[in-house]
Amino acid sequence: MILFEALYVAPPALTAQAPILVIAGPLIGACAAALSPGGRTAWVVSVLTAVFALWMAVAVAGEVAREGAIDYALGGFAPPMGIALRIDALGATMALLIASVGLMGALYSGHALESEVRAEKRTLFQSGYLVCLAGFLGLVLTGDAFNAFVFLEVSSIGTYALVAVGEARDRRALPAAFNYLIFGTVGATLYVLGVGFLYAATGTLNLADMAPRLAALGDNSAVQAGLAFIVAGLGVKAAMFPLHGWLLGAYAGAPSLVSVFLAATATKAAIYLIIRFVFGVFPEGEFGENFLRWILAPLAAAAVIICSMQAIFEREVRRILAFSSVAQVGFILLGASLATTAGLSAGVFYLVAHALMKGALFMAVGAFAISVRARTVEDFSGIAREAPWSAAAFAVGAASLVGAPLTMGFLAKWSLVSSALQAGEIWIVVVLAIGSLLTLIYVGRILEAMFFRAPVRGAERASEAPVGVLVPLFVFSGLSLWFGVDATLPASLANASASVLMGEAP
Amino acid sequence: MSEIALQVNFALNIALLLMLIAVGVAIARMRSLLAAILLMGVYSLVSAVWLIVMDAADVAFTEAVVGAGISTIVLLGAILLVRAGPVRHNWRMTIAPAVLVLGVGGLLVYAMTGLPEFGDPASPANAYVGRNYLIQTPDEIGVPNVVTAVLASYRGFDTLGETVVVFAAGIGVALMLGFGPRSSLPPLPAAMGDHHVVLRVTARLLIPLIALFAFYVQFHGDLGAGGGFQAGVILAVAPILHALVFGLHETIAALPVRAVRSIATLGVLLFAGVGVICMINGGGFLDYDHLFPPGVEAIIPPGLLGDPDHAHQWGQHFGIFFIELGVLLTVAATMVTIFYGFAGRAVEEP
Amino acid sequence: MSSGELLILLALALPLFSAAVSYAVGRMPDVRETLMLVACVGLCIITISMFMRVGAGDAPEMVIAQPMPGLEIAFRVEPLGALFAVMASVLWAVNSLFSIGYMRGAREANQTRFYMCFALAMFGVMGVAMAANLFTLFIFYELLTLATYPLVTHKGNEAARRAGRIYLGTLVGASVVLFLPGIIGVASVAGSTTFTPGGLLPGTTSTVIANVLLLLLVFGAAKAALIPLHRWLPEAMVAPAPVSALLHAVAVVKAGVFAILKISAYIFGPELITALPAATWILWLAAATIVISSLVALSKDDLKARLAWSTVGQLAYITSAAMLPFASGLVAGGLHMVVHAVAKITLFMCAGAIYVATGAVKVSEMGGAGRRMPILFTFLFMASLSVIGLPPMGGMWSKFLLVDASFGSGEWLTATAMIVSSLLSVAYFLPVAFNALFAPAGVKGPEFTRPGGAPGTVLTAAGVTAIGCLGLFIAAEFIANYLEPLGAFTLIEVAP
Amino acid sequence: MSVAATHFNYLAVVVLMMIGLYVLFSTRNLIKQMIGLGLFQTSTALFYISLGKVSGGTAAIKIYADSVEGRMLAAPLDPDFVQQFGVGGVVYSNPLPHVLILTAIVVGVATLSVGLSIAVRIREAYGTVEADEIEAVTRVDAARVGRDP
Repeated sequence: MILFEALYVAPPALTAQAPILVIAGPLIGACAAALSPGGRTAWVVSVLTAVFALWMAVAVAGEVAREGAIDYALGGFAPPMGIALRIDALGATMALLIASVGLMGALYSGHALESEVRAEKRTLFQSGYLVCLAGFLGLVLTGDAFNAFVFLEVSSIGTYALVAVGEARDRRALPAAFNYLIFGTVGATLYVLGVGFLYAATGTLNLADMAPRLAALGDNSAVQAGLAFIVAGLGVKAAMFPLHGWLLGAYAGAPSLVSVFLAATATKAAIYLIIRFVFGVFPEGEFGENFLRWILAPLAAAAVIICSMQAIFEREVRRILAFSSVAQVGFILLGASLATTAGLSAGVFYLVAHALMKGALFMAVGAFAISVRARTVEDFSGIAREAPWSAAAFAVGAASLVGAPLTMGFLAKWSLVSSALQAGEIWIVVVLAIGSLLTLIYVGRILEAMFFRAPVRGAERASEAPVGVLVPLFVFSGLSLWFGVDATLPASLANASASVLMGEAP
Repeated sequence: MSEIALQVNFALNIALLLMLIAVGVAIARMRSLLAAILLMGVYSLVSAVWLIVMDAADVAFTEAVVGAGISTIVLLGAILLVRAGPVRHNWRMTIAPAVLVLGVGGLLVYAMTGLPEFGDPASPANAYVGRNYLIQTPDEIGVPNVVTAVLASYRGFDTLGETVVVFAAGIGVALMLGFGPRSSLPPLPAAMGDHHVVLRVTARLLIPLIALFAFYVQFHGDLGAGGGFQAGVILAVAPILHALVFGLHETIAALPVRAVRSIATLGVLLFAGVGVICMINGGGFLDYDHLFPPGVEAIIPPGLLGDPDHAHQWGQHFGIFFIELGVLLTVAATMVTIFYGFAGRAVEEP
Repeated sequence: MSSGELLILLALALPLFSAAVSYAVGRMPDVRETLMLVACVGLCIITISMFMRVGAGDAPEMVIAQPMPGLEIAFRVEPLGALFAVMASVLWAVNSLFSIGYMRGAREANQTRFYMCFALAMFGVMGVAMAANLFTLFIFYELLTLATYPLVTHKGNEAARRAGRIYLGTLVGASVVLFLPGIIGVASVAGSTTFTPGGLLPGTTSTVIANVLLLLLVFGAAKAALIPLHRWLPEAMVAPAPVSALLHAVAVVKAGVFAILKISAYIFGPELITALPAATWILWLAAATIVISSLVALSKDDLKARLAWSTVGQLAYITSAAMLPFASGLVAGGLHMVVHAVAKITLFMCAGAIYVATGAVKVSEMGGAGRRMPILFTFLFMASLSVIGLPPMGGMWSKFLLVDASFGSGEWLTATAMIVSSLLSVAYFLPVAFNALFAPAGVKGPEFTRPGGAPGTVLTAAGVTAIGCLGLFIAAEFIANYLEPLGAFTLIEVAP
Repeated sequence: MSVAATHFNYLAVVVLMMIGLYVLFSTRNLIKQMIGLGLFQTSTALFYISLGKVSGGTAAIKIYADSVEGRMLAAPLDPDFVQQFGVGGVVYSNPLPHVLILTAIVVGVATLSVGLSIAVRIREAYGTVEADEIEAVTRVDAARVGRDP
């Protein structure tokens, strides 16, 4: 955590309030963006806001690293009466991740929107983007089950429309967005239902307060169903196989900024909440173990195999990446389903790695799309010659996705496999191996087209993306590389998170 | 008075629930979208009545204005725009959903058996935090309506989030419908007969009354049922009525789109701003006890404002007042934005 | 920085530098190729001096990075590695000479990319040779695969791309599904992947797991082309001759068997290998590979295909050597690695020269070609002798040691297979040279398609290595002694 | 009393949820789907409210036990019951679920309006709001995407 010591420059008064400022900052920023006269101003606002959010997130993470978990009582009412934010190592990690992705997205949006969103819509678009950012940050920081629902909706409502705005380039974005809305709302409602059961059983909504009461309660059909509904509801948001139907169209159709942001954060936040409930709130016991072993793990494995297969037979690059996202969620959940510290740590590490690589990939695809309507694998033929830098960044992200050595993806798969071996779950190792192989195939197709094929005859030529796009793009792929050579920071975060979840550390 | 009162209450409860089920089935079977939408309105009204029976006055009020009111308007606007004919129906599409639904239903029933009895005052839900709110509100907040106290103060952060959700919905609708071709319905010609004169005159009378009622609901919120959401929706009805009678262009001329959006934004800013001020004055976010700078004497002596036996903070009262105001602005403005979005959409000729 | 570290860094930097330069000055072929030759010579000097130091008992080592605990990118040069490095760098130099002539002669396209990938491949080879642990070895092993892919698909036509797909598919696939899990398995049972004299695994795990790991690792190293993972090798022959010459006689395939030797010597150690039934299974499979490949080679008329299949067999020799329980097996394997590399590169370069000069690729077309190109075919003849294992060629010693070790450890099957295949190789190699040199008067060989026959550089290169085959006959003992440390730690003595 | 009686409200709510879900999944008409979604959400609200009902309770708005209203409310109840579960001599229903559901209802209308606005745009872009027809068109689109030659 030395890094945080270094980055930790917020004045104490601000640090004390940092947890809420992480959320309130983007909210106020969203208002400012909505009020700003033009798209350019809105963009500046959104970048500044994102910087502020990241700064606060770093302050929070530093605080957590020093003091352990933070509780922040809102309205001055101690939980369970009031709502409290509770930030442990995992929450801090997620906040850092989301805030950084938010910043990268904000930078990227400067140029991306110009080609994808009509001028008069940009201010509102930026505002909506910031609302989503606030929503996801609130989702990972809050310690209150119902408040989590509220933020789930804050992040979703905006997202639906943002996805639909993709119609400007591809009208398929509209049905996709509608589909997303239906799925998402059903998911959220199921979640509320589950929370309702837990509330009925415990009388409280505060997660920390809930856990001991559930443990005291023992086996109760309402609680078990509650878990089922919560996981199912969040599973929809997390694109957990087989509840992932909404994701493909949404990622493929949305404006590239939204794809980048969603791919890197949306499913992750939901996964975080699932992990939080399964390991932090529900008492260990036969029910939980059976659930992990017989439901979560098999579904995750199915996701890895089936969706990777589908990705292989897909034409459009964005859809390939979307399928791959579902498969990768499978990898993460496989790690979590081991229910060991090593497994959870691997899962969290993988989660971060995947956020970075997918951010890079979707951003690169967006960068290509800025100059030329490149959608299918054939369109990508020879694009490496037309836009070498973006192509290089894409290649790095792809390498990390495959798990090539010296990328973060490799270390992620490494720790996943070794944790599975330690747990004696050989079949998981097999699934991982097969999954990696399939990944190799569909990624290989794209890379071969990009680097070893000649451009399509007479097709419009792509040109290199503007610097404003290349910078965040390189940050993403750069991090994938850097953490592949020195993974101290993410590894320590992941380990801390895992030990907190397994109750080995406060 | 005797036990009968309780049994009547319970009987009402059962009867209304059965009515709801009946209406639900009717909606499911209905082919005509228009009928289905109207039935949705009925459903909301019936459930509002049921909510009264369940002692949920505020919720009933909200359900009435939101569920039966604005939702119906939006739905009607939508089917007008999509020109939807009767819903087609094929049998393929019934088996799988039925199975799924039965599965979920089974799980739900299994879960329900684990719940405490209905109405049990000793159930965890009613005995723990819920009860504490009832006990502590007079002391800590000092508003008679505990729901308002919890909504605006104890769980004010939820309400902020909720306000943002509304705000986001406004953004969403604006992004979808706000920028398309506007409808070019000509303002109503004068030679359309006297009943329109009547209509206009009544409207002119009615609109201020609606606004007045809205503000009553708003400021009565901490004494009785009511509050920012209900008031916001009611307030939004005023311009909507104006648009229906005098034509959308008149309304937009009087109440420009951008202004409305700005008002919605200001509502959120006001809400969040209250929170920030509390922080600046040394409290936590939305901690109304610190609404006033340290050193300002802001204690309400017992007896003032109704409550004879507790002293409490002016801060709570003002905090709740301001954030409810923020909610009002955002909700009202957003509802108008949504109306503009749907009503302003050009209905392309078939 | 110690001089050892400096050597290691230079050994890695020079190929990279050469790659960068070839890209930078791609416009000016002459400059490009001069600089490349300079780099080659430099690399030779470095590796040789490293070789000397290791011979003197020193072991240069350095740690580059440690991404995760128990997982570091580190280098440590030991005898086998030093030998491999020298072999690769010298042959790279020779081959560069050859490719200049060949590529210009055959007017190949994309020469800059060609030389660049070549240098990158050498970078990979150096990394593999000096790797201090399995993880590092794996990284450079994969890098080698990726760097050579563009070379295999160099022609860019559909056939080439198909071959490339099989090449990449087999090699990377095996790495992901077998090699990597094996490595991770080693790491999770032993806590690290460092190459340890005497073996890393002994005493850390059960025999069952050790068996599994051995199978994973040996089959994972698909570059060793053990049946059934051999198909990529003949396929890859679509590549231009220099590629086949360097990569499929020296760099790629030898990286495979080198990895297996290292794994046998430093991960399992002779004692554990002896104890493992899996080793015996692999021996049987290797024996099968040896015989089958020789038979297939016999049936091929295309010279390069014949060479490719013979390579498959010769690699299996080395694999079996690694599976033999005796240190002498390791020594013999190391020796055979070098000898076969020199002989095979000669053969490939001759094939290339014939192609450039006459355009002939089939053995049946080469009858009487020796009249026009007596020197070339003499070289071919010498190299054939070495591969067969006849005096006065280096091949003789390595085969002798191999057979001896097999007998010594009671592996009759292996020994027999080796002898049989040697006889078969007589049948498929000698005719090539004989028909070319001593064809009956009626047969007139193919016409020169290129005035003056093969370019001088090509001939020179082939000559150097052909002489090398001869030289190894003398140097064999020196190399065997040099590799002795591999056996020094084992308790089992070679049977008299 | 049997479970059917003591848990009648919950069972009824389950039925309502099932109806909502059925409407949602059994139709391919986007508007009707939104209606089904609305039904489902509302029934969830009813579930929460049922949780918070206290038999013999009243709305959670401060009433003084000695006021007329207070006495009227207390009359039908057993004094010990009031003593045990009342606050200041009056039994109230649980306000917390009410607060949560206020939020949920507003979220519901937000979702509804966004969903419908998207549906309207779909109608404008595809000329229909029947999912089947839309998918048919989408397949055609998918076949057409790509760089213009």
